[in-house]
Amino acid sequence: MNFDLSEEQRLLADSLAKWAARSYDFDRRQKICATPEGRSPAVWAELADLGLTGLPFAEADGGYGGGPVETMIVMEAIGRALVTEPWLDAVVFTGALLRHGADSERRAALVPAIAAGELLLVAAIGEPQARWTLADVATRATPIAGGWRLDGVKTLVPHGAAADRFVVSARTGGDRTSPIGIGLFLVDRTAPGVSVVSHETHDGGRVADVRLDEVTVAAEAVIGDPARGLPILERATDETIAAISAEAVGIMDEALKTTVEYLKTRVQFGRAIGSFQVLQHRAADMFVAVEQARSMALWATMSVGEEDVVTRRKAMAAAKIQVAKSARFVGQQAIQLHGGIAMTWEYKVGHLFKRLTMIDKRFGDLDHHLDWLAATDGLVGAA
Amino acid sequence: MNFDLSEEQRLLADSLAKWAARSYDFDRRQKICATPEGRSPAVWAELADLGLTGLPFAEADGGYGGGPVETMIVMEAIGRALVTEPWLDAVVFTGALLRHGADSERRAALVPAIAAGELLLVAAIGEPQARWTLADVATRATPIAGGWRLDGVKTLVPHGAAADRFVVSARTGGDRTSPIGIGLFLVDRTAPGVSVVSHETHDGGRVADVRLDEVTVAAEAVIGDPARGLPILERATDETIAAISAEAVGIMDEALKTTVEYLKTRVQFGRAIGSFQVLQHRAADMFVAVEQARSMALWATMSVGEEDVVTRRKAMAAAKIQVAKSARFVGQQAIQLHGGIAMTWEYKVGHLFKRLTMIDKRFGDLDHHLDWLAATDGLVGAA
Amino acid sequence: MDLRFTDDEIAFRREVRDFLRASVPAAIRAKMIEGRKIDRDELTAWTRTLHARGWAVPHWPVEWGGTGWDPIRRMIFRDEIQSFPAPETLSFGTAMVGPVIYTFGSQAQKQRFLPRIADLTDWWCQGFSEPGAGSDLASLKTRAVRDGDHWVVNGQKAWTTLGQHADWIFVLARTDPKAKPQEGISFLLVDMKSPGVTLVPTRTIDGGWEINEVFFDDVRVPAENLVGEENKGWDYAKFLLTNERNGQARVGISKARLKRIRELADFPPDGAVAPLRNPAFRRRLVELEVEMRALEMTQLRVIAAERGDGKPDPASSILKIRGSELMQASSELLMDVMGPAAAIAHGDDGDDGVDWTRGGAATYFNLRKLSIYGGSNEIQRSIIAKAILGL
Amino acid sequence: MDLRFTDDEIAFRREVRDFLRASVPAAIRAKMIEGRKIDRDELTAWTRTLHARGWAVPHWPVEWGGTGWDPIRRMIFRDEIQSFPAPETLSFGTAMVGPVIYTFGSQAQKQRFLPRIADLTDWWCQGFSEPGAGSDLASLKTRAVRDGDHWVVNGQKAWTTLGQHADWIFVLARTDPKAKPQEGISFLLVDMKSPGVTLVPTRTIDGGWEINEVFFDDVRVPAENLVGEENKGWDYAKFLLTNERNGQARVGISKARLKRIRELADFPPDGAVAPLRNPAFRRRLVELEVEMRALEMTQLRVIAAERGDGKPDPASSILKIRGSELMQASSELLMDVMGPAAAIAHGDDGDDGVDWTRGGAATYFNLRKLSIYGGSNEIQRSIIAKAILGL
Repeated sequence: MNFDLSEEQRLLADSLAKWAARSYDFDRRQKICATPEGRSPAVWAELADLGLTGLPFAEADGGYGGGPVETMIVMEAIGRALVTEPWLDAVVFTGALLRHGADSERRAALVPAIAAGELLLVAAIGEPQARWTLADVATRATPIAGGWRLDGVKTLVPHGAAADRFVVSARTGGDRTSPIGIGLFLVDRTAPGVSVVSHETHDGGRVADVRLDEVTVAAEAVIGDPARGLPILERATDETIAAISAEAVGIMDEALKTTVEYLKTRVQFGRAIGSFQVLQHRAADMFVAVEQARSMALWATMSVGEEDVVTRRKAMAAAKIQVAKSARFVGQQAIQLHGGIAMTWEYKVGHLFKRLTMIDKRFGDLDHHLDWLAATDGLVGAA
Repeated sequence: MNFDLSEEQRLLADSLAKWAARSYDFDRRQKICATPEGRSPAVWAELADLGLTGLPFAEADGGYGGGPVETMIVMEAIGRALVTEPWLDAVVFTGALLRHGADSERRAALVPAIAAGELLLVAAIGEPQARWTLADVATRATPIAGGWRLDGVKTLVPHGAAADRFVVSARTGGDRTSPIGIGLFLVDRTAPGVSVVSHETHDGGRVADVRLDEVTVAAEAVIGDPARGLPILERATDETIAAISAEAVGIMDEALKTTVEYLKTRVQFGRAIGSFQVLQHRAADMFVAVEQARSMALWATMSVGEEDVVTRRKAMAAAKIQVAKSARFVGQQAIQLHGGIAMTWEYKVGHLFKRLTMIDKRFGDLDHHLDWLAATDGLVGAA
Repeated sequence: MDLRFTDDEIAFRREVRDFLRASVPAAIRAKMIEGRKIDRDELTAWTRTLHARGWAVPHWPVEWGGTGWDPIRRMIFRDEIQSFPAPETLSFGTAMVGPVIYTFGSQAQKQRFLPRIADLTDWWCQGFSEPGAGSDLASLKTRAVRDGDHWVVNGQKAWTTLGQHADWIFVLARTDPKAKPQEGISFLLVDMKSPGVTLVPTRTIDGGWEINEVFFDDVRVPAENLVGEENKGWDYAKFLLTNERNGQARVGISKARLKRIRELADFPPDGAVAPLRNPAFRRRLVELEVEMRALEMTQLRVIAAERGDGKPDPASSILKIRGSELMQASSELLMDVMGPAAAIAHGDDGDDGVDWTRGGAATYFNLRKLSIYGGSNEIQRSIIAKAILGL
Repeated sequence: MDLRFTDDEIAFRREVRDFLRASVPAAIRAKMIEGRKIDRDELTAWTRTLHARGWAVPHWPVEWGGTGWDPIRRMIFRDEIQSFPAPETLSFGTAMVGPVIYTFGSQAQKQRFLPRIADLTDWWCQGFSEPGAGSDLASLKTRAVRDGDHWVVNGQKAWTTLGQHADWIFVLARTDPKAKPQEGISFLLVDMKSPGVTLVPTRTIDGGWEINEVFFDDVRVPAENLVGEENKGWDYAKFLLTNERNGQARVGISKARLKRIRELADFPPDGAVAPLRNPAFRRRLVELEVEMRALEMTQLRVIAAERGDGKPDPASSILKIRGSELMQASSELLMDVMGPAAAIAHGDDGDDGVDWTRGGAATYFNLRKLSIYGGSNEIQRSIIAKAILGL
C-alpha cells in the first residue's frame, strides 16, 4: 500500500495544474459557459494535446494506457478549474463502455479518433421516468433487415448538441424495466430521424433531449450483445462514479482554499473574520468533510478494478454517499462563510457550489445510493 | 388563543417550585435513588398533600379536575427536579386508563384511594417482544368460572415492586398481535401466582418483571370490554406522551440553565469559557432546541382533548419526534460543554442527560414515531 | 392558558382563504408555486386588489390604511397568503420604510408617502448594506453633507433587492463623520430619478437579477426628505430591522413548499417511481413537516405574547434561524424530488409552460441568502447567547 | 500510488487473526462484545499471552520487546485486536509512559521499568489533569520541590483512569513556579505505594468506577525518578499526547460494534420485529458503516504517509474528531437497537449471563467522555483551524 504518486503521475498533475493556470482561469471558463455550446473545441484540442483524450484507453487500442489513478488526477484538476468540457462523459464513461463492451475491431475504429480529440462520443442513456435506474429503458430497438430501427427519447444527454455520435441504450426485448433486453447502439447525431434540443445546466454545461424517430442503424452499430448491454452500462457507471468523486474532491478542496483565503482577508467588526472562533471551527469542519470525501474517492479509485460486482458497487455507493454529504456541507458553508459576495455570478465559489450540487444529481444522488446500500448486507457484515 | 397561565395554574407552578426547592433538592433525590425502592413513600405523601395524586381525576370521581395544562405544569416541575416518584405512571397514565376505560363504579372504587396517595396502581402492559407495540400481547387471559386466569410475563413495569395493583393487558382472543382481543385486568401485586423482580434503571427509577402464573381474578377485575382494551391503552398512551414531553422540556430547561451558569463561572485558558464564541453558539443552539421542544410539548398538550384519533396521534408522534431530537442534542451538549465534571455521578447534569435519554425509550422512541408518522399522510397534506 | 384558536379566528381564516380563492389570478398562483418571479405589473395589480379590500397594509395604523387586527389575525392573514400561495406586498414599502415613516416621519412625509406605498404607486428599495459592510452595518461609508436646503449624498450601496423597479430608495448615510460608528448616521428618502443615482445589476448564482448596486454621485436630496432627527438614523434602522422579525419565519411559504413536495413525490410528472413510496423519503419529508409545525407553534407563542403582556417571548429570536433553515432544507428536498432533471437551468423569463423542474435548483441556490442577510444566522446566535443567555 | 494491501500484509493479517482465534478466551471476547469491563487479572493474563508471542509492545524498539513492524503492520495488528474484539494492552504503560521512558529516560529507568510495563507486572496510570485544569493543562497546580535527593510532591490529580489498580503513576508537576505556564513543569514517576498518595474513586454517570482522584500530600519521590530534564516535562507530555494519535480513531472497535448492531438488529434476542427489516433503520446503519470506512481509509492514508516520506498527513488531525464521533454514534445506535429494555441498569460486576442489553446505555453514557478528554473536540477543531488552515 502506498498513497504517493509515481513520478509520471506527479508530472501529469503538474502539467494539468500549469495548463489550468495558464489556459483555463475562471474568466475564460465563464466566457466559454456563456457561449451557446457551453464548451470550447479549442479547449478540447488543448486537452487532446495534453494527452487526456486518449488517457484511459489501452495502448493497443490507440490510447495511453492510463488507469484509475490517472483518471483521478485529471478529474481533481478538472474539478478545481470547473472545466466544462465533457472529459468525464466522452472519455471516462465512453472509454469504460468501449473497454468493457466493444470488441477490438470496434475499439480500433473509434479509439484513435477519440484520442485525437476528433470524435466526441457520449452516452445517451437517460430517460425521464428512469431517473438513475439504468435498466429502465423505454426506447425501442426493432430489428430490421441488416440492422435496427430506434424510436424513443433520451434525455439529459451530456453535451448532446456538440457530440458527433451517441451510444444509445434501447430495448431489444423484455419489459420496460427488465435487466435483460437492453442493447447499446452507435448513432450519428446527424443521422436522419435524430433531433436534438439543448438545455443549459446550472453548472455551466449543456445537456440535450435526443429524439429518435425511426432512426436506422446497421447491425455493426451494436456494442456487445444486443440483449445484454446493461452490465456494460453498470460497469461504466461504477468507474465513472470513482472519477466524478475525484472531481468533487477537487472542487471541495478549491472551495475550502478560497474560503480560508477569504476568512483571512475579509474584515468585519474591525477584525479579519477568520479570527472569529465560530468561523474557524466551521472551516475546520469543512476540512474534515473534504478529507473524508478524499478518503472515499481514493477507495472508489482503488475499487475500479474490483471484479466482484457487489463489492465494487458497494465501494462506489459508499463513495458517492460520503461525497454527497461532504459536498453539501462544504458547498453550503463555503457560501455561508463568504456571505453575500458568494451569491454573485462573478465570484467563483458560487459556481463551485453549483457544480457540487449537480454532481449529486449524476449517476445516482445521495438517497439513491443510500437506498441501494441499505438493501445490501452493508460494508461490515454481522459479527 | 392565549399562552398565559391562569392565576390558579401559576399558583400550582409556584407551589411545586417551592416544594422542590424545599423538599426535593438533588441530594435528597440521590439518596432516594440509592434506596432499594428508588422512591420514597414520604415524598409520595407530600405530593398527595400538594393535591397532585388526585389532580387529573374528575371531581365527581374524587379528584381535583385538573386538565392537560395542569399536567404539563406538574411534569415540567418533575422534570426539573428529576423526581423519581411514579406520578407519570400511577397518576397520569392510570388516570387516563380509568377515565377512558373504567365505568363510574370502578372509578369510585379506585380514584379516592389513588387521590389520597394510598393506592399505587400502575400499568403492566409491556412484553419483551412487543417493545412499543401496544397490540403485541402474548400474556393470556383464559375465562374461568366467575372470572379469568392470567398467564404470562410483563416487563418494564414502572415501579412494579412498589405498586399495590397492576392494570395488566392480556389476550382474551385473536393472534398475538391482533388489535382485537386484548383485555385490561386489575391484579393485586400480592395475589397468588404473581411474582415480581425489580431492576434499577439508568434514570434512578425502578422497573419490574411481573410474572403471572395461573393468577385468577374476578370478572369485576376487567376494565372495559375484555376484547377491546387496546383503544383505551392507545388513548392513555397519547395523553401520557403529552405529559412526558413536558417533563423533557423541564429537564432540558434545567440542563440549559445549569450549562449557562457553568459557562459563566468556569475559567480555562485564563477566561470564563462562556466567552468563547463556539461555546456561546452551542448554547444558543441548545436554546433553540429547547424552545422547539417546548412548542411541540404545548401542541401535544393542546391536542390531548382531540377526539379524532389520527389527528391526535399525529400531534403526539410529532411532539415525541421533536422532543427526542432536542433531548439528544441538549443532553449531549450539556455534557460536552461542562466537560469531565458532568461525567461524574455527583453532578446533576449527567442525571438530567440520562433521564432525557430514557424518556426517549418510553412510549416509542424517535425511530418508532418517525416510522409511524412517515406512514401517514403527514402534517401538511399535498398541495 | 387556552391553546386553541377562537371561533372568530377560525371564521376569519376562512374569510381570508375565500377572498384569496376568489381574487388571486391562477397564473400568479402557478408562478408562486413554481418559484418564478412575479413582475412589477403583476405585483402592482395584486397590491391594488388587496388595497381595494382594505388589506394591503393590515398592520399599519388605521388612519393610514391599517385594519386594527390583533397580532393573531395578522399572523393568520400572513399564513394564508403565504401558504395559498399568493404574493406578499412589497416589504421594502409596507414592512420597512412605511412603519419608519408613520412612526418617526413628519406629517408632511406621512401624507406624501404612505398612501403611495400602500397601493404600490411608489416602489421602494433599501439602501443599507455596502460592499464593505455586510453584517457590520455600523461601518458604512456612504456620506451626506448638508448644502443649503439639500443633502449631498456620495457613496455606494450593495445588495439592493429589486432596485431595478424602484421609484424611491431609503438610505442610511453618515452625516457626522466624527461621531462613533453607530452614531452620526441619518435616514434619508431618495428619489431614484435624482441625477447622480446609478443602478448596476448584480447577477446572482441562480442566474436571476434580483439585487443591484446603487451608486450615489453628488446626489442632491431635499432636506425635507430626512426622516426624524439628523444623526439618529441608526435607531430608525434598528426599529426597522426588528419590526417584522416574525416575518422571517416564513412558515406559510415553507408550508406551501412542503405541500408541493408531497404532491410531486406522489405523482412525479416525469413518470418516475414515486419517491413517496420510499419509506426513507417519507421520513425525510415528515421530519421537515415536524420542524414546520414546531416553528409554527413557536411563532404562535411569540405572537400570543405580543398580544398578552406585551413582553416579547424570548423564543422570537429563534424564528429567523429556524425559519431560514427550514426554507433552505425544504428547497433542497424539492430539488431532490425533481431528480436528475433538476440540473437544467431554465431562464427565469421563459415560460414553456411544461417544465415542472423550473425553479427547483434555482430556488435552492437563491435561498442560501436567507442565512446570510437580515443579520446572518451566526449573528443571530450571538444575539441569543448575549441577550437571552447572558453569555 | 498503489492502493491495495500487499500479499504479505494480507498474510500477516491472517496470521494475527489465527492467533487471536486460538488465544483469546471466549469469556474475554464475550465481555468485550457486551461492553463489560475486563478486570486486572484478565488483562494481565492476556498481556502475558501477547508477550509470550512477542506482540505485547509491537511499536517499541526491538531491544525493549518491539517487533520492528512498519506502520501498516502495526495498524493491521491493532485493527484485528479491536475488531476481534480482544483487549488492547494497558495504554498508560505501553502507549504512554513506555515511549516516554525509552525516548527520554535514563538507561537505568529503561532497564527498571520497560520490561515490567511490557508484561504488565507494573500497572501504570496517568497524573496529568487536575480539577481546575481540564483541557487547559498548562494551568496545573501540583508542585514538586527539591529536597536533597528527593522531590516532594503536593497537589491533586483528577480523571485518573483505572488508578485503583495502579502500581505507578506518571505525574506532571510544577518545579519552577516562576516560569511561564508551559515551562517549569517536570515529568515524575511516582510509586503509588508512597506515603502521602491517596486515591479516591470518582463514580461516573454510567454507574462504573473507572476514574479517580489522586491526592499527593508531601509525597517524597526519589530524584532518580525524574524523566529527562527538569522543567522539560511539557515537551514530554506533548510527545506522549501526539504519539498515538492514530490510536484515537478506534476504527476496529467501531467496526466490532457495527457488526454487533447488525447481528442484534437481525435477530433481536427479545424476539421483537427485527429492526433490520426496517429500511430506515438499515439506512441509519449503513450511514455509520460509510463513516467507518471513510475513517478507516483516512487512517490508512495517515499511516502510509508515516511510512512514506515521513511527513505527517494533515488528515491525521481528523482521526480524533471523527473517531470519537463514530464511537459515540455507534454506541447510540446500539442502545437504540435494544429498545425499551435499554433502560435497565445492570451493575458492571453482576453476570446473570442472559441479559443482552447489558452495557448498552451504560456504554453510550460512558463514551461521551471521548469528545471531552485527550484534547476536547473543540480544541481539535481549533488545532485544525490554526495549524492546518492557518486561521
